[in-house]
Amino acid sequence: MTENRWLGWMQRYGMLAILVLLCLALGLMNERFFTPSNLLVVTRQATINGLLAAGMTLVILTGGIDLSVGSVLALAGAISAGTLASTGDVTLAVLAALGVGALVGLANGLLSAYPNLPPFIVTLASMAWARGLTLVYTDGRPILVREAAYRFIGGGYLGPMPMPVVILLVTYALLLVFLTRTRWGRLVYAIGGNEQACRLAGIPVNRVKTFVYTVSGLFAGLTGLVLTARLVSAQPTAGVAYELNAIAAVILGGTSLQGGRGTILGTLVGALIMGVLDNGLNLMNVSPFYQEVAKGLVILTAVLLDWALHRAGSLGLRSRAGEAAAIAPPNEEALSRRGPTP
Amino acid sequence: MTENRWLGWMQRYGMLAILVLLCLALGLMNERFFTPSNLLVVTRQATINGLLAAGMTLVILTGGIDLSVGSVLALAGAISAGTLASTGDVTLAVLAALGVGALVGLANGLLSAYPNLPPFIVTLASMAWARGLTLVYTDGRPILVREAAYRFIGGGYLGPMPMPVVILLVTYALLLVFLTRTRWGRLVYAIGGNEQACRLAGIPVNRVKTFVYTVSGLFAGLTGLVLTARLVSAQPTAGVAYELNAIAAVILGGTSLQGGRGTILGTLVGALIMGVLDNGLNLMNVSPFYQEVAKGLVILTAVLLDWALHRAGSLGLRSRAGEAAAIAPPNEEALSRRGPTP
Amino acid sequence: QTVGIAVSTLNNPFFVDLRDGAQAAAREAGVRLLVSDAQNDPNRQLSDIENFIVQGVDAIIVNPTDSAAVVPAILQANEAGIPVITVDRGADDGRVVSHIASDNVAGGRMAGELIVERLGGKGNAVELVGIPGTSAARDRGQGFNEVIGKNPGIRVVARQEAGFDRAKGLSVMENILQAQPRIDAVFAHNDEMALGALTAIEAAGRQKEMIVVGFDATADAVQAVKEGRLAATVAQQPVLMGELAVKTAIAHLKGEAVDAFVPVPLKLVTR
Amino acid sequence: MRGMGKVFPGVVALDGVDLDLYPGEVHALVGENGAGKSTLMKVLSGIYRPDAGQVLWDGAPVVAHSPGEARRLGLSIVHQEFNLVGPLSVAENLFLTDLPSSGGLLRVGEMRKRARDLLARLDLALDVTRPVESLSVAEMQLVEIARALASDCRVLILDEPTAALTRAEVERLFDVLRGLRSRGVALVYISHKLEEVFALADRVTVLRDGRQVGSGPAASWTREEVIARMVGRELSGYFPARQRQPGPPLLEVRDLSVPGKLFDVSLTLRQGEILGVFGLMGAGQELLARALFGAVPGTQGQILLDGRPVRLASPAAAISHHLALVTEDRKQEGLVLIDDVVGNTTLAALRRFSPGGFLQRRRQREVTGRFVERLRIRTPSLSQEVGHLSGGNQQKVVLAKWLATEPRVLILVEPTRGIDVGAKAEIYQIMNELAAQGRALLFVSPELPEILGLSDRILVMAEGRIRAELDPARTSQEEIMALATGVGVAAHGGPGSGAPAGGGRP
Ligand SMILES: Nc1ncnc2c1ncn2[C@@H]1O[C@H](COP(=O)(O)OP(=O)(O)OP(=O)(O)O)[C@@H](O)[C@H]1O
Ligand SMILES: Nc1ncnc2c1ncn2[C@@H]1O[C@H](COP(=O)(O)OP(=O)(O)OP(=O)(O)O)[C@@H](O)[C@H]1O
Ligand SMILES: O[C@@H]1[C@H](O)[C@H](O)CO[C@H]1O
Ligand SMILES: [Mg+2]
Ligand SMILES: [Mg+2]
Repeated sequence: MTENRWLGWMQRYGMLAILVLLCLALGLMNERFFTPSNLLVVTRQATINGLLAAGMTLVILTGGIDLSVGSVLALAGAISAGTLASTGDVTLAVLAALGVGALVGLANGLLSAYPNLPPFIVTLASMAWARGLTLVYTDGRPILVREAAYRFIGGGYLGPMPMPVVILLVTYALLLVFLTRTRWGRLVYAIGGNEQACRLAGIPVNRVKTFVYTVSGLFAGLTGLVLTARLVSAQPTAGVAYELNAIAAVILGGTSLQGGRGTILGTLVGALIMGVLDNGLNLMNVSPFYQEVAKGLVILTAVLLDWALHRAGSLGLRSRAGEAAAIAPPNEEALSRRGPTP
Repeated sequence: MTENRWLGWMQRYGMLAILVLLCLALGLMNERFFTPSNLLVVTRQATINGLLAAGMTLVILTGGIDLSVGSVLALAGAISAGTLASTGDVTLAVLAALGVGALVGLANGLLSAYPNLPPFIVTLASMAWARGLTLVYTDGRPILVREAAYRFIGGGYLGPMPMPVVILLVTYALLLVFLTRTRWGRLVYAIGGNEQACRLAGIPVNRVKTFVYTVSGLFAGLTGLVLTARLVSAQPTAGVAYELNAIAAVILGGTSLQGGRGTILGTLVGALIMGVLDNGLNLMNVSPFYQEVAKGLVILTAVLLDWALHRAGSLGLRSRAGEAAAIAPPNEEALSRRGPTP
Repeated sequence: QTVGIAVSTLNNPFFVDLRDGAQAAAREAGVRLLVSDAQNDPNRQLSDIENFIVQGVDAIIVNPTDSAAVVPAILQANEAGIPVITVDRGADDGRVVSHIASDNVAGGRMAGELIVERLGGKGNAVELVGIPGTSAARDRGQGFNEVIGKNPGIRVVARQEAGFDRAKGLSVMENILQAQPRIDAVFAHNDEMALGALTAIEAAGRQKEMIVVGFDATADAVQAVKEGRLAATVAQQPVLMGELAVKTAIAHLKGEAVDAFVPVPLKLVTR
Repeated sequence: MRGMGKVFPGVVALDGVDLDLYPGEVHALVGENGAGKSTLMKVLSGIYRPDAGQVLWDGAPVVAHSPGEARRLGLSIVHQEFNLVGPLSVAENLFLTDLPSSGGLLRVGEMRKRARDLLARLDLALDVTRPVESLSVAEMQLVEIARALASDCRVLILDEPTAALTRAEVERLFDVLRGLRSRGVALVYISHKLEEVFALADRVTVLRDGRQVGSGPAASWTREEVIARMVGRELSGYFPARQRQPGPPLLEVRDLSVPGKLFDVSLTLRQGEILGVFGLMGAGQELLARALFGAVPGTQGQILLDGRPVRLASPAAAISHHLALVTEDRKQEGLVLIDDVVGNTTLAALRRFSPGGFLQRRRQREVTGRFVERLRIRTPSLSQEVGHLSGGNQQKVVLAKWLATEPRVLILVEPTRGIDVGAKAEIYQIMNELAAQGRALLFVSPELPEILGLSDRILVMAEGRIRAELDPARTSQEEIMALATGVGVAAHGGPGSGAPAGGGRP
């Protein structure tokens, strides 16, 4: 029974276990890893990817994808910094970042939902044009930020907590409530599970889809704001290739690219794994060339371990209680166990 | 009737029509576009993306994805050039490129098929470690290629045809036969269409999956070879972000990311659209910052046009012959019309 | 007359300055200038130059993404009889009318020497590396490490990649600050990384402990030097490079003799 | 099979079941929804690994049991749920396991010819190059069956093969099956249609709650005995007595057309009425249902609700006017298979459970719990993924989903597909209650007995048109079939030739 329960826990929280394992390993290899200041640093660094991945989770849950987040981040940051430079109004600058993000997201959503274009292409196109607009707007140069109030968003503290971490936690808390406690949250899962059935059930599929892309854009804008504040300047090249990291965090966190299955807390774990890995490799001063190798291998090990845990779990159950979906690929099984049920 | 036929043609060859349209537009705007030398240049330029997209098509048809192609290209090119530098044996160098590609692909395939790990993560990991190995192998420096026979692969001509174009055409011809006329080719579609049903039918799903990733790796190796020969040097940073372009070509060409639907010739059209676009924007001397904007908008216009064509088609047919795919989103309809049926 | 300039990337203020210099010179001389951006991809640059040749430009200025990889493009231009000028980075082969550049290896040495001098030959240094495999990262690293190698009193305690990117410079430096209790100097392969690192150092309150040296002398960096936050930045004068490249091309087209190498002096910008 | 046992989390699906199959015999397997029939067959065909028991083949134990091994031994199975590859052609689906090829190259011509021959055995003339996803449900069902016939097998298992078929197709199928039996093939036949069981089977085995509760020659049992064993109690009154007084018109449809498919359909549906619609495969009755529900773009015509014209341009609009549509294909259109029972049951009525947008999860569970009880949905918990329920129980969840919207007009397309006799009776009872409450039901079914047994009026469709309106008390199965096939009778509601086939039958 206890063994069984342990396995059940491992299956449900496999990636969390792997995150803990990774931290322990890094702690053993470097005594500075577990200092409170380093842990705050890791979390703050994971914020950028974590925020993008949060919006991405919604999109992927509906079965979509958003490749534009990196470019949207840059565009929102640039326009925000530009607004600040020309008006000096911090509130306006914050709204500009969020507004730009939401607008691009809305465009992605409308195009993916109503004419039902493939989101991969729609958001790839946005990735291109938003980056282009950023370069045009900035003329390829960074825009400096001087206002302390604005900088506070990236560099300030609320008590012992860095502001970006506060923003991250609030965001995830809101999304957790949204996904598990609200009607539209359930619809996000349902649409990813069976869009056709949802349409026949009279669910406003297109509106929900538009909504998730808008949220993803909004979060990309928010991320652009945080990053700009943190770097005290908007970078025209900010966020290049961030979309892949965000998607990776979502999938590491157990959300299926097919849609319909996954949890927002899983994504947080995924983002933390990636952040911890970067931090650890830096702390240990692994040579830059080997870092990529190490990163690839650790990620691979993580998914393999997760898979093995589930397998061990289902084997254990099988010999005891007898689950044996011989034909079902083990992973589907694994995924189903992390279903959307709150 | 003629109108009907025209619409049917447009639906089936929508993207081809859009490619032709794009070419005509560019030809009108720039008299140099239609010179034979420019057309050869465009095609040769489209080769790199076209080859990667060819292998990617197989992977996506099974419902998978391969993010590692850009890194595999670099690793294969580097080891090939390294082999050439140390042995002077061109055959060996060619085999090295293909072998390295196929090996990494095999690893991707085994991991995605047998433990059924998410291909997105598996190939993202390969993308990292293969890039890392390339840097380690080259020590971050390009490796020069001196042998004329090797350079011929990238810069030579067979009659009026540049070698890369010859390689591209042969590849696509082979894949066309493979996908439409062979048993395994049909199984590629079948697995993407319904993996569960295939397992129940006793189809060697895992072997077919392993195979498609191996082929994708092999083609990435081949592309690395061609690129190294074309640049007369292996670049440690070659192929960065090429995976997104390859996937975009596949999807523009009408293959569904869900798997099971699509054609290899569609992918060729997709790759050509992207190549022509790059070339055309250069010819018209659009400022680089605006090029990104233009590229995004043109790609968006292309998918919108394609969608509108299908829609017009289905509405036209409906009012005449009465096709009415009820609730099915228009795009699915569109896709099914380009189905794989031989 | 039309001149094409193939820039390695415009996602970086350095090359934007270079382009601006070229455009200013072209405007002044009444020459049409075509600009292409290879986004750091040698294959793309080859395409860009092929496209210039198809358009029949009168001269091509190349800022190579890579000295080796640019060779086939230059050979094609040679074949088409179009004169080629290289700027910032050279070409390993092919006929080039003139090469206009400052020496990145020398720049790396300048940074190294400054650090050795300020530290009195003893201390812990950190090197922030640019995108692995790029010539700028390679050359600047080489020059820097040559000098450090000759000064055994200075130890490079961390050498980490930060992709020429400010955000990455920030987070990598944050991590290094966690790992290294004592750092005396930081050399970053460009100003973007240096400024990112500076933000991390200041946030950690350790700016008194170490000096930071960058590369490129971008506007932001020069400002930081003026404020005394950045110890120095190696100036390559990209605007001047761009101007000289266009002027040299025009001179060559007029049939005037031009120098095969036009050095653009490096300056160490300090307070 | 000896002592087969199989446990899923929370469910004992099989508990020491024995089963013997002999060559040249049709063995029927019956039992309530969730009794374990499909599970037993999946164990036999190597899909599930049993937790206990042994499969003996020609007396020798089978080791390393797997689908491939089963096929090698000569076992074919038609699963309850379709296992077709949508984008592939009919021909390719038929020969998926062994695509005819030489040296890896497909022999397309041969494949198509063999496909046509195979389909001809079932009297099915289909373009074999059509993608399977473009077929109707019935056609898919026949393709599934044909696929199992493609290989020479010694054991053929059919798990509810006729759920989507009409009588003519069933007859044809039976001819084929009898042919196989006479050639010495052992057949397993699973069905909830007991008439079929008695028409075909030599031997019957009854499962209840994963246990074998009876087995013997079909001839020695009566229908009632089988039912009593299945449900463990006596069933009284199969079709509820009709004592309805249809009220004023609720839904009026005028000249509803879908170009090329549905032509000028007009009908009136009264409050408290069950209107049965019958047609052969492809006659358009399902399209009519969907068109009414706003799910077919390009639909023309006028719809009046309570005498007022309404525009039902989308399912959402239809739902807001209190219409509901129980679709035919539960997997594609009915359920979110990876969601749980609560999620699916409350999906279409989610608004009611989320005032202000926030879910009332306790109420969701309460209401779902009530439906689970009322419809006797067999599930280990309310949080079970519906994909893991037995086929019949999935169908009940679909029904629950629409009942939860409390519709005024309920359109039902084959709502009892795959549902056991006991539950069928309950569903009939519920339909009756709904009608008694003044709701209106449009009931599309290929099963004439239930159409005759439940409807107040019957519409017969053929070729996208309404052929006749009949009074169930004055018509017969024969007359309806004749109208539907277009043979003989053309008149309107002619006097029935046979006895009234009314309600009250067990
Ligand atoms: N969504 C749809 N899109 C296109 N055609 C459709 C659609 N639904 C039905 N049809 C077509 O309309 C005709 C009638 O279909 P319908 O499904 O109503 O037949 P049916 O009598 O229910 O058949 P079956 O008994 O095979 O289910 C068929 O030719 C079918 O192919
Ligand atoms: N993969 C599975 N995971 C969990 N439970 C399952 C699974 N498959 C079947 N069950 C459960 O096992 C029991 C037997 O199911 P089975 O499908 O064999 O029923 P059945 O007799 O075929 O019913 P029906 O007549 O509805 O098709 C049911 O309670 C079902 O919920
Ligand atoms: O030379 C350039 C610049 O110095 C820039 O800062 C980074 O890229 C290098 O190639
Ligand atoms: Mg069953
Ligand atoms: Mg039907």
